[in-house]
Amino acid sequence: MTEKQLMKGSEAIAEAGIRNGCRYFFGYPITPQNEIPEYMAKYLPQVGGTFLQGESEIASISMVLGASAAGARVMTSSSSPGISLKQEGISYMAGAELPCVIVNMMRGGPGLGAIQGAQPDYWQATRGGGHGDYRLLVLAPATVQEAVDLTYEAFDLADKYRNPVMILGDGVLGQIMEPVELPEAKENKAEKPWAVSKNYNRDRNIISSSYPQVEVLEQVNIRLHKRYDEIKNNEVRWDSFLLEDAEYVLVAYGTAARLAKAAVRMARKKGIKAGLLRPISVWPFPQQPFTELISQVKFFLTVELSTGQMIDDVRLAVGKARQVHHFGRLGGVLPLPEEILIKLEELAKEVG
Amino acid sequence: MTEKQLMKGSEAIAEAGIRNGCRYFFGYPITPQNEIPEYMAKYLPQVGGTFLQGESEIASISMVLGASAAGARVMTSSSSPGISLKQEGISYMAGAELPCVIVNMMRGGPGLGAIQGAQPDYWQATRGGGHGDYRLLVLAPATVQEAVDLTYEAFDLADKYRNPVMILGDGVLGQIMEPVELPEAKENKAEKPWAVSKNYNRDRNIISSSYPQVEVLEQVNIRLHKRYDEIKNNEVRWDSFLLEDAEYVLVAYGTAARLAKAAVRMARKKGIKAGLLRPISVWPFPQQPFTELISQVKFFLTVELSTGQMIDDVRLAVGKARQVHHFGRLGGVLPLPEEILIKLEELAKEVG
Amino acid sequence: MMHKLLIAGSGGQGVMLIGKVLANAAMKEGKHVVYIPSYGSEMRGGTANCSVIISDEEIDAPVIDRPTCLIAMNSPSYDKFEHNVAPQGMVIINSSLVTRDSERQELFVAKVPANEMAKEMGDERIANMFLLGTLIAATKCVELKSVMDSLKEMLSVKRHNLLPANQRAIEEGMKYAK
Amino acid sequence: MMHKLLIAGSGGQGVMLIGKVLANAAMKEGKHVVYIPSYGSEMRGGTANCSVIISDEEIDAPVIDRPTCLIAMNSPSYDKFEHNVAPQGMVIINSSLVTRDSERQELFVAKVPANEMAKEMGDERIANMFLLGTLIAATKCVELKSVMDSLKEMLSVKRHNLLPANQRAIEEGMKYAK
Amino acid sequence: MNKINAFPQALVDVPMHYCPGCTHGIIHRLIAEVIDEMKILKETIGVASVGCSCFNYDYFNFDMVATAHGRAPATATGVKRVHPDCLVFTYQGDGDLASIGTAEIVHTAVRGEKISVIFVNNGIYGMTGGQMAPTSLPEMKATTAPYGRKTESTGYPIKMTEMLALQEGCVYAERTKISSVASIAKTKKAIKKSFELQLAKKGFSIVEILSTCPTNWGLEPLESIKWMEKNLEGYYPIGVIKDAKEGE
Amino acid sequence: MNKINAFPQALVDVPMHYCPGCTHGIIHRLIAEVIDEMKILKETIGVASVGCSCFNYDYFNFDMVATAHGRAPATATGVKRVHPDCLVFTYQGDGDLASIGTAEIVHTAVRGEKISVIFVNNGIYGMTGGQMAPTSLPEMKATTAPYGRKTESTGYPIKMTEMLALQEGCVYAERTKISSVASIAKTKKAIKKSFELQLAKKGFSIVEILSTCPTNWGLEPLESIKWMEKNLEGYYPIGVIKDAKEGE
Amino acid sequence: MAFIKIREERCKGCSLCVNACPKKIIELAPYINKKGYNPATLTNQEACTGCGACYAFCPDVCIEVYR
Amino acid sequence: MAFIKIREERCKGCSLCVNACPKKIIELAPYINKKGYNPATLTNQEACTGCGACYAFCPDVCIEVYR
Ligand SMILES: Cc1ncc(C[n+]2csc(CCOP(=O)(O)OP(=O)(O)O)c2C)c(N)n1
Ligand SMILES: Cc1ncc(C[n+]2csc(CCOP(=O)(O)OP(=O)(O)O)c2C)c(N)n1
Ligand code: SF4
Ligand code: SF4
Ligand code: SF4
Ligand code: SF4
Ligand code: SF4
Ligand code: SF4
Ligand SMILES: [Mg+2]
Ligand SMILES: [Mg+2]
Repeated sequence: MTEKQLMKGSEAIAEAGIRNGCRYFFGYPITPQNEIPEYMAKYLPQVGGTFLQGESEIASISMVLGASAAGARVMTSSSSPGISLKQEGISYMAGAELPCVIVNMMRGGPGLGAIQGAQPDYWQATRGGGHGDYRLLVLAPATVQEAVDLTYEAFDLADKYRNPVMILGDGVLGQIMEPVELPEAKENKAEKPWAVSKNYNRDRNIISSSYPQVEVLEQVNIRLHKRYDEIKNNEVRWDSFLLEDAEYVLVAYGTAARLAKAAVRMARKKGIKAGLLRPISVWPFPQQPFTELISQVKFFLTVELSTGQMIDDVRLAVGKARQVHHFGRLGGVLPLPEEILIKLEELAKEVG
Repeated sequence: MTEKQLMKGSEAIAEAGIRNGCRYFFGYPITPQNEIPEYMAKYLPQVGGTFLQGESEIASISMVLGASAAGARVMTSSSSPGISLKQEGISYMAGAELPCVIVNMMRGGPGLGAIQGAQPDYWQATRGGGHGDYRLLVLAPATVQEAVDLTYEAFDLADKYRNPVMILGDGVLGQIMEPVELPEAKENKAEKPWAVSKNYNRDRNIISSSYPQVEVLEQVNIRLHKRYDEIKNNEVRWDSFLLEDAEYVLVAYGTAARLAKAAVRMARKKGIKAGLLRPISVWPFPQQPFTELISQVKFFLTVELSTGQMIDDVRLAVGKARQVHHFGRLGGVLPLPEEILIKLEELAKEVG
Repeated sequence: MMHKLLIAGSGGQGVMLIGKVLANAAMKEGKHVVYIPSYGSEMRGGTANCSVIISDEEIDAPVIDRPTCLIAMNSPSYDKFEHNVAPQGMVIINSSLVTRDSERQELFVAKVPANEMAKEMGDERIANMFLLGTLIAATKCVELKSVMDSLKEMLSVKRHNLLPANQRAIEEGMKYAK
Repeated sequence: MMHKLLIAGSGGQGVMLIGKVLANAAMKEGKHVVYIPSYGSEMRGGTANCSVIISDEEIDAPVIDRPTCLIAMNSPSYDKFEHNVAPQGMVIINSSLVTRDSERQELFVAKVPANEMAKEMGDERIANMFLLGTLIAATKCVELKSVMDSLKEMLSVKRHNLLPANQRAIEEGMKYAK
Repeated sequence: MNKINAFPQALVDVPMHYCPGCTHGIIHRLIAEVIDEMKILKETIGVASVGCSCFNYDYFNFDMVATAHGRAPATATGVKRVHPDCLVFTYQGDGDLASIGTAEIVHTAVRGEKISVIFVNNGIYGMTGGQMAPTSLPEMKATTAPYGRKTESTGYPIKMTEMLALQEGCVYAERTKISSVASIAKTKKAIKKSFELQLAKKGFSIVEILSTCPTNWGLEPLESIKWMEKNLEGYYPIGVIKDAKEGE
Repeated sequence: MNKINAFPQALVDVPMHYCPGCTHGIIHRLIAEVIDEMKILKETIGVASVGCSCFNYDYFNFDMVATAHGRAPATATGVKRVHPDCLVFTYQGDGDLASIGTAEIVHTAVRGEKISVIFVNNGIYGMTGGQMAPTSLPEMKATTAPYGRKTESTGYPIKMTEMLALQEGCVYAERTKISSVASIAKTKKAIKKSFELQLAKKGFSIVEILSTCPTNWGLEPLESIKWMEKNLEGYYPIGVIKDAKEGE
Repeated sequence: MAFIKIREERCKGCSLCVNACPKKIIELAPYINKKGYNPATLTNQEACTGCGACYAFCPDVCIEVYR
Repeated sequence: MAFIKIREERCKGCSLCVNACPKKIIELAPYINKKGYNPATLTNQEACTGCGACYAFCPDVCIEVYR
């Protein structure tokens, strides 16, 4: 066991990237995630890497596209408005089958909104904010330690599936400090025979998302969707808390899940059989645990820092077999565990 | 009854806008919707309006934001990649409660993809491709006549709800010509006391989506979502074809619905009791007709020019009471009605 | 009856005009009609085509799989589309540019030396009108009068002097429909 | 036991440092800990605050509603946060800058003339250390030794010469915890 | 005994959120004074950008539109095309105008859009906490240039106003600074000239104002002004860069 | 009897999709010839942009990356930073480079990114069917300027290469044309010079090539070349705009 | 005879007026205002010329000049 | 003695070579190639100087020059 370190979520994410061979970072400042580029600016040069502040989010994602096409492990990060700007580029990378890691530290919206942590971009992340029916692998850490572990892994996953992977956090995760154990530092040795480079011993490589012949494009779409199915089979992750005998299941990811977990503990103290199902991969969404729970559960309650987006996925998993309720605070306001408990108690009273 | 005219979908949309008082258009060329800006460039000056080609999609949506804030009826249009670029601006307009009409003539993706008509941006349109938990009112015409009628109405709806309205078409709708009856030309007389202008007789107006105090932003979010609920109550539109006794219900919107309708006719000729439910407003999605149908129906089959996005909405409406199947062709390939019929027959055989 | 017409040729041959004139004529007759252009990178290759569906009933699918009638204005488009034509369908060939015979016995084939006839009439650009004439006579999808009305509408007023020549070309073309 | 600490003051007063030193110390003791800074436009107004949660058990919610202990380094932050403190909670006041009395009778209040004491020790910038001392003595959330180890880690080596003064300040501050 | 400097009518009497000694506040006041003097309070529409000044709609006492980062010139274009008789100006920082908003400002100048641009150049991203701007000086430290700006990999500071002045649509471009009573007066004159040219429908104009960011430069307000004159001004010389051709 | 002009190794022997007589094809061949002559086929990475040339990765016989409209310079930056020893160039049209991609090209030049930019200026959007470009000439008709480009509302044609040459990071900028055997040879020389400067690690360089679009100009290929010389060149004079300081 | 009034509640104690005054008659007060800043004060009304330099320099529009 | 070969299947009949040839010995053929274009042909091999102007101008790289 390595020693623990107290780290800010954003910095821990940056360090995890570096430790798994990320050597290129292109990004543009935006609160609440500036510590990621700032950390990269400081530490990438020390490992022979390159930090470059793009002139915009669009330039940054386009640089990421170039570096990824060139075979590098590369990362970018931003927060809500900046992630919106990257949507075209993300779609291009998905279409060109290029790996990269994208961090969204969500904040209150829409528009300029506010800079405090919130979760209003779930759909954008999981449903493709960009055009063209692609998917991202989206991982939603709840603690700084998990942010480290998932970011570290994200680089391997991106390379494995040749697809962008998104780390979906929020301003809270980005700003808090917690003790973390850092994983071993590795050099990236991934072979990328498809990448552009000097090409003395192979045929030329072309990286493109352009397929003017619709029949060809259809085949590309089918290939991509087969890969997405593979991801669905292999990469579903979730965490559970006191689900064994739970009659009321709270569903929440990221920061909201921490608040919900506290509420579950409080409920248990009061003798209410609550539990928490926490999706870690929000795409692919963990469907199966819901199916298993339905018979024992009276209702589901999603806790989101939005008006309800993940609730769609829960409903898709549960169908109409059980009610799925929603509780959320908006715009950067964090609900207190007490508030969540009150909502839970109210709902529990209704079902009797 | 006015006389019919043969019009291209894109041009008909432009003309419908002009006839309902649209006097400003800002856009950037992209196939397959160039006829919209081109039509506007030609005809707006003739009614004292302004056409301006922005230097990009981002500049264009930002100009739209300005003109809308200034009280004008204003429109922009693009196709998939260009719509991705507008996402930040769209989120800003939703946040600043600004009306406008945005046309997306979808094409094959992801990335540069291909320019033929497809429907891979349903989620982007209905779930907010941009950040921040807003909604667009999204109307999906299937014929040129409907494109005219919905675009005409879209301007009134945008003003009524102070929210952007999207016309979700595809390359096929944009390029085909059909006879249309054009609605009466009106000047826009909508009062916009909130707009910026000379302000001799009122307090200053501020148009912004920035709410640094999270408590205030939460209230804004709540206000917006009340409005979205109002839209859900008032603006759900759908069309049905042979549903009365249908045992197999195809669900499709836009161009796909036309193909599905042909398949339904063919099925009926063979004695298969098929019907079509065609969402016209895809947000808000028509939930209620599904509830009413469930008991009579053996299964639902969505036909989409994507790997399946609207199918989520159908499943959300239907729950697990009935199977919801998907059929789609991708990347700009159009399925033939015959293919749809074959799929339907296969599925029907399975349920016996 | 549903007419599914495919008109194909190269960029400058007036393919799109035939389609639009037909569609407009059909509309004038109160028929249901959809005009479907091809677009995009295809256009640049030098081939162009468009489809028109004319029907007494509502037209659902704006797509043609197997045209009931093909006009092939040049060889590449004939090669490309001949095999798509519906069984027992019709092919109207610009025999000035297409020399080979049909590979499908069951098709109704009309060979119209459109370019030569047009040249004779002094304006090679109206070759397309001969083929249009053959098509309306062979399919009866629309009347000559509606075509002429349609054409008149679609040509700018200063080109109305060309109408008589066009009409003559169409009428000549009609004769080729056996 | 869960310590929910809120440290508030103005930008330059070393508020964040107190929080980080505490959090780091707690980690060294194997405790669970979360450090939560405030950020954004608030910072610009001249007030700054951060929270630290220290617990023997896993910490779920990274948010403090009612701090069990507040350090108020100046008047505006005292005014802003006094009412949030948990019932029977603790308030440690920098009495060099905060003069008014507490409006809540049941709170445990320690008044530490931190700026004056710091000035006396020759470096006004270590006023925060006195208050930190009072806090650890009053709450026992972490040991002095861990705090010193933590501080040593967080100061760059070339500033280690300041450690003795810091230690003295902390120890002085501890005396104010009744 | 008269009050000779009244609180400008074109400012709302609320406290501003800027850091102590930040020259944004002075520039706000100058704009307000010019609007007062020109008596166009009811005919002015400002466009706020994203940067420390993004809440300036709370301070300016006239109609305001706030838009996305970098896009103010495009939004101002939309506003101006609808209200050609209003005075429309943008207020933009160097991150906003010279980085993310490069395309928008260039093309607005190219079009000769009849707006005024107040460009506040402090060589850094103030609002987000001191990141490098394209206007940051060589070797200047910033949170994203912790070892100082390296010209080999990030190039030299960009001269936006010079670039914009190249465009025929740009009728007037001047660079001023906030460092003395005289330079403050000069800045005010430049703003006024730009507004007058706009109302005379001459075209696009820009006033670049060398400003400070005491907080992120890590300097006291007064030192900041000195640093600005010594360093920023050295690279960005003040003066008229393009003058109006005739009249005015 | 020798074949003196072989089909360049750096081109793939497949038909190109360009319209008859479109000068894009000539420019492709020149790039290929230079790469052949410099013997860097295996060390070259091209970045395709979006415009009529967006499928040029099918024609160039070396590694290629295709990116989003306007973003080629940023993508090339990403590629070059990973492979600093490769020759990296972008191939961009005027819509791509001078309109949507303005910010990217400007900042790539500012950074002095060691890439070469081949900028094909035909004063129009070819691929999308003849819309107005920022480089379209006053009164020139385009599908989005059906009454001709009006300078009052859309300004004057933008001079990108001049703007880029202003940046210190830009070491060489030249405008050439495709209109005669001599001008074709000159263009080739300019491309070669740009490539050589890049490999010598001097910095950013751009070769703007006045080109044609017979299809959307509605002219025969030969007439197009004449029109280009008479009109486009009148506004965009050819010649070296910024020369490399030393060496080369 | 001239003087200035300083609206202390707006003042952020930045000292720009202190430096600007040619007569050096502005100082920061020893006490702090509601926002926590030491506000500027006029130390010698007699010497004020009403030149307005302090007003011109004040980023927070705290100063009114009377002449 | 020089001559050129024209790869007709690549030719789009744009005439640029026709115009470029100082000897005016290239013409478009009366027939069309597979793509539907009238390809360029050399009319008078004798006169060819192998100057390469035609090659230089051909956008479709159809021409091989022998000398
Ligand atoms: C799309 C987007 N990207 C990034 C940001 C974050 N952001 C806010 S202000 C700013 C830069 C501010 O710098 P500048 O324009 O120089 O203004 P200053 O604060 O220095 O006055 C940035 C990057 C944002 N709000 N939106
Ligand atoms: C984001 C985006 N916007 C618009 C387009 C459509 N588009 C394709 S090429 C092009 C312009 C091409 O013009 P230019 O760059 O001058 O190249 P040319 O075709 O003239 O060689 C446009 C606008 C696109 N593909 N992507
Ligand atoms: S951060 Fe800098 S620019 Fe922003 S208000 Fe503070 S001093 Fe001014
Ligand atoms: S459209 Fe114009 S630029 Fe494009 S290939 Fe054709 S002639 Fe060339
Ligand atoms: S008006 Fe002039 S003399 Fe009077 S206090 Fe202000 S600066 Fe000093
Ligand atoms: S300049 Fe204004 S804010 Fe600064 S100290 Fe003087 S009065 Fe106060
Ligand atoms: S090589 Fe010269 S002379 Fe020979 S055909 Fe070509 S252009 Fe004419
Ligand atoms: S230049 Fe080339 S393509 Fe054009 S006619 Fe001559 S050989 Fe054919
Ligand atoms: Mg700045
Ligand atoms: Mg072009």
